[in-house]
Amino acid sequence: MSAFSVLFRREMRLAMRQSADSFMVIGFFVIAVVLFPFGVGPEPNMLARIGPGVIWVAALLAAMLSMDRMFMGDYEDGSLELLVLSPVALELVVCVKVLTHWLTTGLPLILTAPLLFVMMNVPGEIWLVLLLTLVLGTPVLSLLGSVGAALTLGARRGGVLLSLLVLPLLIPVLIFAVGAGDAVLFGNGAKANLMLLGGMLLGALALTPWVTAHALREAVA
Amino acid sequence: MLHYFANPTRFQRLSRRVEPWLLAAMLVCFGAGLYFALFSSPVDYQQGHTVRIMYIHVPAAWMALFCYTAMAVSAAVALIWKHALADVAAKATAPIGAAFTFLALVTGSLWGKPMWGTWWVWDARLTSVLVLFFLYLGYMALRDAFDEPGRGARASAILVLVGFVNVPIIKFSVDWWNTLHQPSSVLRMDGPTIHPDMLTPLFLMAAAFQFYYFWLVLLRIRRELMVNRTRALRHRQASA
Amino acid sequence: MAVFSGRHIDCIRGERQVLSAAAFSLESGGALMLRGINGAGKSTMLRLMAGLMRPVSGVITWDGVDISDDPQEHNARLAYVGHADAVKPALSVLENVTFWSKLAGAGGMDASDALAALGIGHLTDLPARYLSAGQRRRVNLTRALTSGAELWLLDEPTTALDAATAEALTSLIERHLKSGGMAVVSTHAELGLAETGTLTLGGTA
Amino acid sequence: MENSNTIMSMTEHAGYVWPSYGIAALVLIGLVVLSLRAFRKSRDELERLEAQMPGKSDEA
Repeated sequence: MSAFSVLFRREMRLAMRQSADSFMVIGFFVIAVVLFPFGVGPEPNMLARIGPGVIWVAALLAAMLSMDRMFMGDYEDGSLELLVLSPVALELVVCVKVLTHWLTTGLPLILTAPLLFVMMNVPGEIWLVLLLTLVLGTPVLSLLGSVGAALTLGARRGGVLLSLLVLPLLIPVLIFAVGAGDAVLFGNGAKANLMLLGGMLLGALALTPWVTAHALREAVA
Repeated sequence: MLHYFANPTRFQRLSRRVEPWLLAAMLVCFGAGLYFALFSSPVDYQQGHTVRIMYIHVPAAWMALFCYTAMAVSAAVALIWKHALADVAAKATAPIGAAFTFLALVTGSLWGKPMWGTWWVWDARLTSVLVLFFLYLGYMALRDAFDEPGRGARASAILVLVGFVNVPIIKFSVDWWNTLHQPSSVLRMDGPTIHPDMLTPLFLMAAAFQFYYFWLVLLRIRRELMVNRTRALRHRQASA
Repeated sequence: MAVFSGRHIDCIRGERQVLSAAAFSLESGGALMLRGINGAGKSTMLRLMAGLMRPVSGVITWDGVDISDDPQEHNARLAYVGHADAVKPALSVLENVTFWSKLAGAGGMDASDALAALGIGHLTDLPARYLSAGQRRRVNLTRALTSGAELWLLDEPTTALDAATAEALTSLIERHLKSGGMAVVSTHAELGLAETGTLTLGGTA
Repeated sequence: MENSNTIMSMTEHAGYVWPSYGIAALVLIGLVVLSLRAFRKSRDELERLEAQMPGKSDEA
């Protein structure tokens, strides 16, 4: 069996047996979005206007919630040292971790999003584009989050610090993702925005596993 | 060469000798710069007196980028060659860079209000500089978050290098996107487009900020070296 | 015949000089006991040997090649058992063990046999959250048996083990040595291994 | 130099220019003061320690 599938099965098995974590992320996502109609008033046009942005910001924060646990369990029980010492490339371990994080966080967020589109009165013609931005954008969250999670291992108040470090770096993703919806509404088409998001995903995919692996080696040294 | 100055005692001696000169140069540049900036420079036909804000804003923005680049280079040297002095230099630079970034943002805002009619716009330049400010803060917070200083140093060095992608974005944001912020008018291929009388105070202030940085960073590095030395002595005390 | 050795090893940990000018040499079939008081640098030495940390100065070599030249290759020949047991409470005992043996590429003892050899063969299907400290320790030690690694690095392996299991461990280490393996063991207790070298640390602490 | 060019005749935007220079002065001087204070504190602590541990201070 290849190293990838060995790692992937273990991660998924662990995630499945602690699936409450995944539901908590979704719960947070829904509640955070639902607060807005109370905060800014239930006027449908207003909600439609702010809906995409609110949903994206809530998705960002929800993804952040589970981020610090990406390596924390393995760090605390000593598994991380052994993963670093295994004959498998650490970059591959990181990729598997990011993939499972996305499958247990990003994917459920995408699946829940349409429900929130309805509740926030998001116009039907931008549903597809917004879902596409989530498909392209949430993996970037997991990838950049992995860097932050690895850097803050063993830090005091690591979870808060992680958000402080990673959220500013995610601003471009947010800008272009929400901009895609607006572009469609203004009749410009979202192609440019989606291309930029795709570029960010490819760039993050190429660089972050390497940086994260380096940070993990430092964390156990 | 690098290793020659890496010796803390030698570095202390050298920087003590250089510091008064830097301080003097800084004060002279500030004096002349402020005179030109406030009294002896022409009023811009479009901006009126607000052009005087530029003599702080532009050099501060340059310094914000300069400090970050210096930090990134130091961090890379510290990571690759395990160079202790480079690491200390990165640490000493961070608050100065953060201060310049803060100044660039605040003075930009004070200029924007009368000129654009708003304190803040969410365009590419302003946003990316704001991210730069957060990166400085994040660096300092991460560096401080570990009980073992070496671990904080290495983790934050990696963060600085990751955040370096932001620097070209800031530099080219005004050329890549159409925004309210005006394109660069001093550092361009075909020569500056602003009035020469305005260049004098601009460059004097930039030089003053540069000397300010070098003077202060040497002082801060010397302080960090003393802190390291103190810690080493404390460890020796504990194990004696 | 492989040779694992280190020369002039200095190591600073958390700004404290833990090791200075330490040296060792080990050949196939040999074992090395690390001794010294708490804080003398036994764990640090093992982490250096594993390649988790790099010495400030000095080199650690395998057959004359610096282990940091090709960490992946070094990882493939070593099994490290540290202080933390790396046991996932949500997985069963067998799942815990097989994950690491598959990741190591196997070649060692069968997972069930290894668990039986350490006296916890009856616990294979038990979720690891029900294990006692001693049992978790044994699960951790199983990883060395199943890895098929040439070099065992064991950090206080007898902690939380009863006398009988410690004896079983000793004979397992002896079997590993007879088949041409090497072992470096840090310990306070006497393991009763025949013909071992000893490295006493703690000159500088 | 004609008078209209100098800062003294600045009326319309004085409320933006002066605060810019004021804040700049505050931040830059403030950072120097903080740095100097930290410097002195560290220096005093180190000197006290080195006085306590004589003979070991020549080692860098």
